[in-house]
Amino acid sequence: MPTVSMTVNGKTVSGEVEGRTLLSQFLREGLSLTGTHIGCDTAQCGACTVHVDGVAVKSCNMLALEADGAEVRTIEGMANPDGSLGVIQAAFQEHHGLQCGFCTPGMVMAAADLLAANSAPSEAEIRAHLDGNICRCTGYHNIVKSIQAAAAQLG
Amino acid sequence: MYDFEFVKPSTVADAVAALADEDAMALGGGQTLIPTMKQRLASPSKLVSLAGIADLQGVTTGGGSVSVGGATTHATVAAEAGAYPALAALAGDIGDPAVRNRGTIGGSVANNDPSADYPAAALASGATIRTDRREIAADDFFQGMFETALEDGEIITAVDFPIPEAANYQKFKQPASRFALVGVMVAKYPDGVRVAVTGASENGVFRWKEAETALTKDFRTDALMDLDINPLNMISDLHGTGEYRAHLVKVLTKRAVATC
Amino acid sequence: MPKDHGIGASPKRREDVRFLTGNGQYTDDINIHGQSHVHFLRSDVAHGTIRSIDTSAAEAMPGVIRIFTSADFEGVGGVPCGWQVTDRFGEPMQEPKHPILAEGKVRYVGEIIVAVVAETLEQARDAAEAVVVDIDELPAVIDMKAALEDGATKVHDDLPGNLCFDWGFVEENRDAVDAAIKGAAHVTTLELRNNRLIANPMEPRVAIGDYNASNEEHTLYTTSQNPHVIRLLMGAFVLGIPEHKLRVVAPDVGGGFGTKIFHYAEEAFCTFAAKAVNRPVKWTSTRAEAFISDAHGRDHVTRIELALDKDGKFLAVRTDTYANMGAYLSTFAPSVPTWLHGTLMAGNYTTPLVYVNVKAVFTNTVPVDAYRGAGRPEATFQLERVIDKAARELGIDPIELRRRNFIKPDQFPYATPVALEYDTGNYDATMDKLVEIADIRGFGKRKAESAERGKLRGLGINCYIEACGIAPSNLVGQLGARAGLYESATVRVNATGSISVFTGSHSHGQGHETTFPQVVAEMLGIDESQVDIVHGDTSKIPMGMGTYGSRSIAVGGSAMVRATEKIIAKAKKIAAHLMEAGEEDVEFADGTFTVAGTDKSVAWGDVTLAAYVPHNYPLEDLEPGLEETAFYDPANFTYPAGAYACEVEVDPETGKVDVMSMTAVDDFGNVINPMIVDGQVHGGLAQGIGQALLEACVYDDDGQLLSGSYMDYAMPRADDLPSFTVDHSCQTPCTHNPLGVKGCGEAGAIGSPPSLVNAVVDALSEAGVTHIDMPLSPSRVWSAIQAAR
Amino acid sequence: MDLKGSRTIAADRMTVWRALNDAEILKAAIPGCKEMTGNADDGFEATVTQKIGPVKATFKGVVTLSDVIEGESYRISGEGKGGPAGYARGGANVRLDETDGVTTLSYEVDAKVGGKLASLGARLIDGVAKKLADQFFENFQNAVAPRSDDEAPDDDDTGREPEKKKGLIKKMFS
Repeated sequence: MPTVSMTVNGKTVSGEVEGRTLLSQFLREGLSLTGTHIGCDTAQCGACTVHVDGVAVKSCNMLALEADGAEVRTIEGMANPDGSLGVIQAAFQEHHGLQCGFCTPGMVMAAADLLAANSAPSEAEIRAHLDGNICRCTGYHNIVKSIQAAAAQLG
Repeated sequence: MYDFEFVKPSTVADAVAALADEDAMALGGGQTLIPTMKQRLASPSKLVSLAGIADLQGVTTGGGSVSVGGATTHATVAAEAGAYPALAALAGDIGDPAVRNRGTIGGSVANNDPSADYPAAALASGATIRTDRREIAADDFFQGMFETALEDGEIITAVDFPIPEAANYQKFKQPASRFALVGVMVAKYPDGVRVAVTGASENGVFRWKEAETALTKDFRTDALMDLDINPLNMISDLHGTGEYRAHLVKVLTKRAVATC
Repeated sequence: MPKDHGIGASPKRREDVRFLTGNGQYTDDINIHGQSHVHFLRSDVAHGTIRSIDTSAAEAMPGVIRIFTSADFEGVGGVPCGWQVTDRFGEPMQEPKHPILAEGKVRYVGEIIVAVVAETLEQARDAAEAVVVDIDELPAVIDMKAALEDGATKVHDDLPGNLCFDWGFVEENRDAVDAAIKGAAHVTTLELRNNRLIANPMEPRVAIGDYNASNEEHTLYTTSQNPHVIRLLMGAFVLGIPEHKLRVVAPDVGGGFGTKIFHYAEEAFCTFAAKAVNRPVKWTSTRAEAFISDAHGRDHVTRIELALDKDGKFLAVRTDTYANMGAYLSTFAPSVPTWLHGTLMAGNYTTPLVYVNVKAVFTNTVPVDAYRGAGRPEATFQLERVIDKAARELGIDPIELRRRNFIKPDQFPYATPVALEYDTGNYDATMDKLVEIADIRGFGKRKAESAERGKLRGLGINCYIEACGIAPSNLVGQLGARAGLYESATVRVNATGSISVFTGSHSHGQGHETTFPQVVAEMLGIDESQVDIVHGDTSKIPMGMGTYGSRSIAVGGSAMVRATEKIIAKAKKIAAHLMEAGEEDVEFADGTFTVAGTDKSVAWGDVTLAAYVPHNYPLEDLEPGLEETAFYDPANFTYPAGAYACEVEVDPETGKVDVMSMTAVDDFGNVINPMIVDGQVHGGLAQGIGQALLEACVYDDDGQLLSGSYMDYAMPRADDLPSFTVDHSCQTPCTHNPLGVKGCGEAGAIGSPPSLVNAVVDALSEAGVTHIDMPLSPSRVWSAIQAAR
Repeated sequence: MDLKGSRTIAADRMTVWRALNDAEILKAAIPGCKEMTGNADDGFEATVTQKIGPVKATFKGVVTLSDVIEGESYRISGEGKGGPAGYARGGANVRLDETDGVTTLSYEVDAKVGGKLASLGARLIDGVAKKLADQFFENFQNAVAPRSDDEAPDDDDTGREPEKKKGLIKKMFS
């Protein structure tokens, strides 16, 4: 079986995978990083969103072997080094930007992707950027608020 | 998914060689192919990733055209095709941000999904599709729903878009998939106007020639007033009838002209 | 100044930390050593006779452990239905067997025919492709009215026809309602469809069965809203496992919305198969599978008539509804179009006569059951749409017409003609608030602004009332419920004064782990951080009926109050002993026990320690320990009500509808955590807007599900929705539960569809459009405009 | 999906009829047919591979001829199972009329798909079915009596003509 190695949340990891092993499977099953969730099979819900080489991708729609040598960041890598919530995570808690929590990792990763490129997004820009992330609980109202608050704090 | 062999060559020649196997398929960004394979609706024995070929990457501008490498992502085109703003805007509204970070122009054009955006851009721009073995005019390239002039194992190396005087793409999104329910690209060149329509026809992307003639004579929305498009071969599905799509073609063409 | 703790405060949710860091534990995150995987081979035809199943080639495939067909389930019960409806002639509903794996026939696309258990999921899928199933296809029964015609193909050969029941309510009023309609000055009639929906919680269903042969214990990990109900139904009716040998665990659950209430065949299969193969058996639904195996929602076809006198007073309502049951009766399916629907047809109004007829129909489609609101959105939609149509026909302002018919504050408690007794409400107050915060008076200006941009703006309003916390058990038992509808709570005070509360109200997004401690901590005057909530595991919690129907705080919360009251009563006895005072003289406030009129006091922690270290303790009168359990069975439903307004812009060229604003004014009675209540309303609004604008579960004539993925089933996305305006400052506390709460989980989904449709009809009224069926997709709106021209 | 159409074939009716019952010609005409065994009376067993965009599915099933009125009309129908893809079935009521040695073949086509093909491919079903029906009769016509290029119909409004690939098909069959 082919071997894949990559950096995940700052740690070098490697493992044997099949050609068909998805990045999401490698993270969840190979590395037990179960914060990355699988909510659909047509790459629409975005619960599996992670960052690969600094940009958001849907990890259920990418082969593990395609990420060979890449820098991967997952929800497990978003907290501060001391374990406290990062700015975006804290904003989601402060503004009740999550309910059941299942879409949340993908939402946080999508929000981080947006704020890295646009430090002061408008409400419309936030909503547009969340096009590929479905939440069934919040109606997005508080997710938008959370991202606005995080943007304000990150400046 | 069925299992397969994965290879990631670094040159076009190696990729072409790898694709010589009967059941090998090229993998661009995989945004269509991987979901299809997950449903077990495709079973290639080998996937040849084009992501490692430096020659297929990037956007270059010069000589009155924008040239996009076959493995360039939509996000890169959106960011770097500023010389052709309508093309950059179109690329920046394909799928969603995460999809745009993976999906490639070569994958989209080669797939020729009847609701995809890039085929409309290529056809309306009179683009040239360059492959590992030849150059194909967009008019000859798109041959019906999911059908192109590509031969087995042929790789799109670049798509060259002549920069128009003015252009605009109007997409009316299907509410679920966010693909184009109908999309219309209008591009005005010194020698005439080209209008390409995606999402509407069962035969895939097409040029609305009557509109082109009318707009070449008079580049105003009023020029389209008396034109109508035949709904006969339009897609009819749970999101809209053929009549509705035909109607949208005209509405969006007008809006594209008005926005140019 | 808002409170910073206790009831009425909005502390940050404590469950969020694990969800935000990827440390939640959802069922699919659980992997048990040695587990096997099951893949279900599901029918791809809607109706047919199974001629043969050949598993021989598949058995020989790599990794296959065992292949199951219905033959392996002889002696095993079917999936039970938890509610029996009696028809209008006094006969019980038709109740077909609902097998775990298809027996002899398949009846919908998605029904399980064969289950392949293998070492890996891909091996199971590979082997399933080698199973040969020969099905003699039969015509599919899809349309409900066609299903009831003479000679229609029968979904169930052993039943007389496709009619599950013909329900009349209130049957005695039938003639009087007919007469009132006949004699009325004005009758408004509306035919409509309440579109079929798929709940689509973002977490697909998962089941893991595990069996411990040494002590004969079964464990099922499942994505359930009510693990105890699953234990009861599956243990007692399907597999015959006694409760003490069956543990059901529902860990973090990624949304439910009703569809995770029900007991599903996959749960029973994994539990059964784990013993049969002596390995844990895991099943994780794909989204494609979810579309054809999760119970669907709604799907009513209705004709409603509203009779009014010359002044616009409602005289009578008559409604005829066809309700789709799908191919089998899901757990609570029969209750949805009947008791959860017919009883709400009086709405917020004094209509004296109501008659509801419901014909429940079997079709070759996925079973239909409760989805957020369950019956109440269907009732509200038809009533509030027909009222709006009547207002238009009579030229009366739709707000004014509603006000003329409101039950007034001095009329409560109010007995409706459809068997409910509303305890409290103030519908004029919520309407006043709506008019104010939705700036109804400023609509004309906004409409003119929209017109300048070529858009048609519309304003729609509606009221709603719902009945939450279905109760009491002895009443619902008479109505056909086969389970009680109480809730339990155990409050375990530890020696140092910290508390674990064990509740049967499972939390899957509602924030119980935050809200419930607010209640207990407030009652005890201690810090909320001292209280933890335990839920979702039948081995820990005495009994529970679960979370649905906006019942958690009203029923589960009340059980917790009762248990906490018992704790206080016992603690007072201990405190009295410690302070050498009479029990009747002990007062308890802010975590301190005092003797009235003295400076004697003892702290909470001293009392709790004494309970567990009973050195100075009245052992002759009182047991040590401080743990109390209460079962709370409500005296009545609760009746949240509200008034909603929606403004839309319609693009007349494309038919696209943009929701410009959605305002929800709700009376939930007392509110424990305003932040969470707001969030619940937001989510409900999004689902209501989704139903009204986007979502449609579509079958073709052959019973193929055409909207089988997110490519065709339109889920609301962030850019489909506006920011919402919500308000719950109008509060008429519930009179019969100790917290005065009413429930807020479903309101948004119930209240928003009619206002949105009313708004679009308003926008298009000048074009002559009077009704469009949901969802108001661009093509439908455009077609309606064309048709009206 | 229901589709009506007709083809004019430069051959007499019985020649066309025999072709309609000829296993080799049917096999050549059915788009993507890899294998076909059996006969007109008892029916055929067929394996058909279809590639629609990224989707590639192999269907195993039967092709039957029914409602046969010798020399005049019949119904040809096919039904295949495509494993995880679901199933596809389609049929055509075919009728022959001859004038002056030229036969008009009229047809009415119906098609259904089930399983994932239906639930994931709703927007494509009609278009694909039309295309395949068109290809079948195009292939059939070319196999019996190839047309000359100037007989090609005009482009329709959508700018794409179904006959576009005729050159290729002619190469295969002539």
